[in-house]
Amino acid sequence: MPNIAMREALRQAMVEEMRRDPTVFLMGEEVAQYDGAYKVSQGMLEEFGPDRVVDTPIAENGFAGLGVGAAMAGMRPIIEFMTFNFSLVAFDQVINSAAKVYQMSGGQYACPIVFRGANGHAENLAAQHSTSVDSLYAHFPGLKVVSPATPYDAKGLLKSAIRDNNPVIFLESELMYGWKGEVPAEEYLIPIGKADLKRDGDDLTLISWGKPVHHCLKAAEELAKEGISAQVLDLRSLRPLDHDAIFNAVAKTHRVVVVQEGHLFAGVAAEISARIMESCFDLLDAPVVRVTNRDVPQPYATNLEKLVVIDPARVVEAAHRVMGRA
Amino acid sequence: MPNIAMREALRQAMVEEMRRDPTVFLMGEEVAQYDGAYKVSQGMLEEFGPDRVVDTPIAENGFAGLGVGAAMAGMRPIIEFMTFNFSLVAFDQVINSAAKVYQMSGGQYACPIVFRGANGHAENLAAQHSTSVDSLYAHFPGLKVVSPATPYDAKGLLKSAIRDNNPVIFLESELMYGWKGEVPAEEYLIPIGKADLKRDGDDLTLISWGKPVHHCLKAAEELAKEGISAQVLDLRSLRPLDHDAIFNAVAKTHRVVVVQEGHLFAGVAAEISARIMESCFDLLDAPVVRVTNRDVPQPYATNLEKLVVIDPARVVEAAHRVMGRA
Amino acid sequence: MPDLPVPPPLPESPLPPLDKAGLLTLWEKMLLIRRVEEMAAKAYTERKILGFCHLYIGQESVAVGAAAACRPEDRWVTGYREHGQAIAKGVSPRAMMAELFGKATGTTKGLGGSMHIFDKSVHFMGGYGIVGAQCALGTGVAWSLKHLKTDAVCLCWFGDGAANQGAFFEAMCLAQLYKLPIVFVCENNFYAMGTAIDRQSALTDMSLRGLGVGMVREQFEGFDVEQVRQRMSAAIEYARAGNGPVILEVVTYRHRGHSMSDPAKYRKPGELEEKKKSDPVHLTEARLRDLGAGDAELEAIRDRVEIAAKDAYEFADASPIPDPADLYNYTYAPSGS
Amino acid sequence: MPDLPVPPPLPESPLPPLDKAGLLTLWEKMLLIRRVEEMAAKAYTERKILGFCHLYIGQESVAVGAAAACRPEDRWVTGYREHGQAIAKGVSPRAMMAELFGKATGTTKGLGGSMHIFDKSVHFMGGYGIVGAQCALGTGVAWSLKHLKTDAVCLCWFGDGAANQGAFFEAMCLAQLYKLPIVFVCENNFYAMGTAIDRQSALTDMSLRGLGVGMVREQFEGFDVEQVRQRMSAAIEYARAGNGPVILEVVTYRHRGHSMSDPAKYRKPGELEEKKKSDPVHLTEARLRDLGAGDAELEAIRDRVEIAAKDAYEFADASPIPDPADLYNYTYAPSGS
Ligand SMILES: Cc1ncc(C[n+]2csc(CCOP(=O)(O)OP(=O)(O)O)c2C)c(N)n1
Ligand SMILES: Cc1ncc(C[n+]2csc(CCOP(=O)(O)OP(=O)(O)O)c2C)c(N)n1
Ligand SMILES: [Mg+2]
Ligand SMILES: [Mg+2]
Repeated sequence: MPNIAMREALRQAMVEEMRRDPTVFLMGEEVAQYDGAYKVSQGMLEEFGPDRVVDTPIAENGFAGLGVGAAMAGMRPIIEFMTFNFSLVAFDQVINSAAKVYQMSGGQYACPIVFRGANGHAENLAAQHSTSVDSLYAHFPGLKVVSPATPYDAKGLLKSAIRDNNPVIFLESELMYGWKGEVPAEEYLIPIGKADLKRDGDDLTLISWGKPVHHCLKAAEELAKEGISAQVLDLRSLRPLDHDAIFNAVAKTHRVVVVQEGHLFAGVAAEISARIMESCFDLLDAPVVRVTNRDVPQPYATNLEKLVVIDPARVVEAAHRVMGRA
Repeated sequence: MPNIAMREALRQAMVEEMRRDPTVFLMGEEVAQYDGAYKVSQGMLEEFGPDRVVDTPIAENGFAGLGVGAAMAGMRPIIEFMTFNFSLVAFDQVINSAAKVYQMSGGQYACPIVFRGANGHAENLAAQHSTSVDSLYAHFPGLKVVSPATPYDAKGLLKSAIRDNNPVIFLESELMYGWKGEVPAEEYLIPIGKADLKRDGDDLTLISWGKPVHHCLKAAEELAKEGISAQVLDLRSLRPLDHDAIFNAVAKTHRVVVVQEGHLFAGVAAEISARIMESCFDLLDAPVVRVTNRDVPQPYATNLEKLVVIDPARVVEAAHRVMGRA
Repeated sequence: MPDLPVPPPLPESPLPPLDKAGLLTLWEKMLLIRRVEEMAAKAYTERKILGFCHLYIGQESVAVGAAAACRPEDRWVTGYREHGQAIAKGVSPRAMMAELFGKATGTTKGLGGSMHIFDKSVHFMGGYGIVGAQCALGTGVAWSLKHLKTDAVCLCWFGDGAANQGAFFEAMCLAQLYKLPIVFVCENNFYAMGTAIDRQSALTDMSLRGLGVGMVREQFEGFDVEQVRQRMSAAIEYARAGNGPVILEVVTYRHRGHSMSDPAKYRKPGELEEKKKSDPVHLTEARLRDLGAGDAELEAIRDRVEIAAKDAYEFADASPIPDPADLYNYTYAPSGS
Repeated sequence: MPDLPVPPPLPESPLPPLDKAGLLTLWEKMLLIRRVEEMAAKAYTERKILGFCHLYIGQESVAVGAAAACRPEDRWVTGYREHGQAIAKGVSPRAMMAELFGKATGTTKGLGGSMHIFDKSVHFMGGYGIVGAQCALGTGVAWSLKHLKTDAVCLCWFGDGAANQGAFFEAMCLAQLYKLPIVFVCENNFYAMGTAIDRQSALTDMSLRGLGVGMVREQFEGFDVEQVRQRMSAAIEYARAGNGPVILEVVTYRHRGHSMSDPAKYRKPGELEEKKKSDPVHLTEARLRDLGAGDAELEAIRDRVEIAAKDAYEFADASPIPDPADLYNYTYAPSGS
């Protein structure tokens, strides 16, 4: 299987869907002539022309709303937020238009749109460029929220997202665009709403999605050295959430750590934790523990930033806690 | 003690603080000539004049940002969102400016501002006018989030919020503006970050804040008739959260229902639930149960709306579940 | 005064003026809107309609004149004060009234209510409650109309108050940059809730906002339905021809409060009475009489309208409430493939 | 062309032209900014500066000319391309460089980094990263300046790309309605990241945005620092006198990429070389020579600047990293009372 970077997997997904369906188009800042701020859309302008790969002014609320209107009127926009930090100026259009118009119109107007871009922190970008938006969007019925951890998942999920008849928030990561993974040459889709067991294990389950799945895999390796067998469940989709996969994991290992980038308070990790308590209380041998960023705005300096963000060591430490070893 | 409506309590708080501190001003849509869309600022224009009670155009992002800049430059704005639904167009200024500027400036510029207005659903206002924003704001370090349930709490907390040197999100409710309660004639403050036990009890704790505290009190009465002694813990502040009060409640009753308006997924109720598991796991006799709105955009028709929102009966039903009687 | 790069004026309308028959049709539409809304006001006081209810009474000529300038396939996107626009565009008064009553037979099955009227069959694309947000949506509709290679135009409606929202400005920037087939129609009814236009904006002709992005603009009075039809047509055909967007400000006036709960105490004394002299329904009636319309002819129409309005009310009243089982069926669209 | 209600032109500047000594001071400032940023560029390639780093090289005349037109108590609010503005306003190159290095001695103790320079002692109110958002903040600063009855003015800086953001438009609406003492300064450096101005806006003189709200406006070239000083002063004193806001577009050019990671391949061939002919540092040097400045005089300044820039680098390099214990001290301001 070809070994390709995340950005290339995303590009393949968009290109394949745009070839397949002439109503699909990509719009955002710097997506066309510049090939994308992170080069995700490299070469797409050349293939599809400026009507389908569209540079915008810096007007996120405007072009997010434009995307919603275009979706209602028969096209399938992929709206790129250069990063999801900037989606906060477009928050109203995502929440009040995209997520609600199918319901408000009594099912007359669907809104098949994908909002995608880099989510969460990268490196040394400080407070305004490091926000994780997972919980903000997953909170709302009417949206689907997807967060792939590998190029394989990214491609299959993005293709499904583009074909979905609902607004899908597709969370990428600046740090991951260069990460490589195997992606088959043949076409495939990955269904939205299905988790994936990235590593099997018996003693505890590390639940995560997106970038920190890799922290979990590293932590699981560390733990294995100590004789602790950790499995890693990659949720892949946050909304809909794969409840069965979570339940099965708890039923098997009885101990869980949820690892989430971004702020703790009312984050997605809290949701997972609360659900596990609600539906698997008697299966738990220890309280579910969350690993998230520290509760401060992101600082710029490297030494401070390292204290704030999650890393494999913090996952290992949390695992020790649920294993009763700390 | 005088028995006054919530809107009057809020007005008293603003008026007293504006008399006390000439840098405090109130700004928002219809707050001046119209006396406020919900008459919260009745008469204030007359007393303080148009420089301190300020009508705005419909430009929430603009005047929220104006408030932040004014706060940095030495004043203490109270920014009214006619309802917090409309704060979603100002989301960026609240999150990226208000919540972060103290940190980004290395402590040079504080941001003493209050954003207040009606939160959550009222009646028959459908999808775009019924959003509960609690979890969206409480997610972010840098903000404080307050949600009073009574006129007494509203007045004391709003006064504290206005004096606080940080941005405070102050969540009111359209349905509660007319609700009455006793408010002393003498000045008092209620500290932000302290919960209040609104009813004592032994068998289980109903945890809530804002409007649904009253559902909890009604539910507790119902439960009392069945011989179940429920206590009602009103959090009053979501950020900072009164962890000790929650811990003590769990330690006493070992059974908890968290009652929250708005959407379930990654809501504040999830946070409370997850925290209780993390720090009081061994004290729990039953899993914490959440009562929230159904997971759909708010419908207009009364019969559907009633199915979506929470009510005392659903709290009672949840209480039965944690008591093992359902 | 240095020479400024201001956009060219809007050309003349391509439409010949209406004859009596044509004008009678528009008058009937205006009257129908008026009577249906008066019925709605009654139903509101009976608590059959709940929540917010924003009436269009006094502004009927704007929507009806615009509809007369549109093709059926043109799309409309608007705000929450949309009953009149909905009927003008062809939404059935029955379905609309049933929606206001929160009934299963309503335009959106009781889910949306007064602020969210949608009817795909006549390309009435809603009814939105966040002031100004619809401007961005309309721009997107126009995007698809252009790129799906249709001939249709999007009419995007908003109020004078909305002309302060970032969404509106960003929409103008985008529409102008991409030369989209959209006409932005600002109905200046003098108030944004209780705030008079000169208290909420330094410039009170909101079509001038277009100067900031180089958009062709015009302001005109909207009390005369024929005048509206003419100028709307000029704008719509300009956009249809691929010249790019237009922004119009139509000066009008709302006779009622902002919503049913607003007593509208902020008006100057005598203002409403003065404005009622240019009540569009009466103006057109007078014009029709000038054109030779007689009592019998007008009465017949009045009766027809009365029956239709009552019928809408009764239909709504008799309709069933939504099936609770349906509640979960409209959060997500089914996804095939 | 019908008569349009356009705002009056900006009056003449109240300032007499600078003499040689005055101009030498501005030249030194420009040179200092240039050299400090060149040091920063070097430090970036050494990975001593991380994250985003947006250089101001080529635009120095704008900030320095503006500072020369300001009083010390005037407030500045700006975006992330603010190193030059910070130094022009009086921020110490040492503290700024230390901030870029993420050091405890930095302007914001290593918390903010390149995009978030703040220095309250010289009323430099930041450095924001969300394009356009600072326009609303500046409006608020101006609100307080007015209502606290100061004489100060707020200068609010943003780029040509930012002139599409709703926050900017709403800020203009509010500033104009409330007649606030603010000057909106749009630095048109021809690009928003990789997007040339004519590819992101139908109107490419962003001061024309002001027409949409009735704001006094002017566009001028910003390569000549004296010209900037004159026109800025006209705008600032207009605002200071209580006449309300002004919007300026200053035409300039950035010599480097958008940020350190941008190779700027989107320029037309020869464009950069052509634009470098109006490099403000060189232009002013030529002007100084015309005014009689000699080699020795200029070299002495150059040496001083060189020492200051190196000193900033060395100070930053030698400074300690932030104390981890401090991490939790800046999320909330302490609340007395
Ligand atoms: C973003 C937002 N802010 C505030 C409101 C509350 N609100 C509803 S209508 C309205 C006034 C709008 O006035 P205008 O645009 O002139 O339209 P009109 O009601 O006169 O038709 C306001 C403030 C809202 N719905 N959305
Ligand atoms: C709201 C928002 N959208 C996008 C970005 C990413 N971004 C940072 S700078 C920039 C270009 C800004 O161009 P301009 O306003 O002309 O300023 P310049 O960089 O030329 O000084 C973009 C798109 C951002 N920071 N904020
Ligand atoms: Mg109006
Ligand atoms: Mg630029």
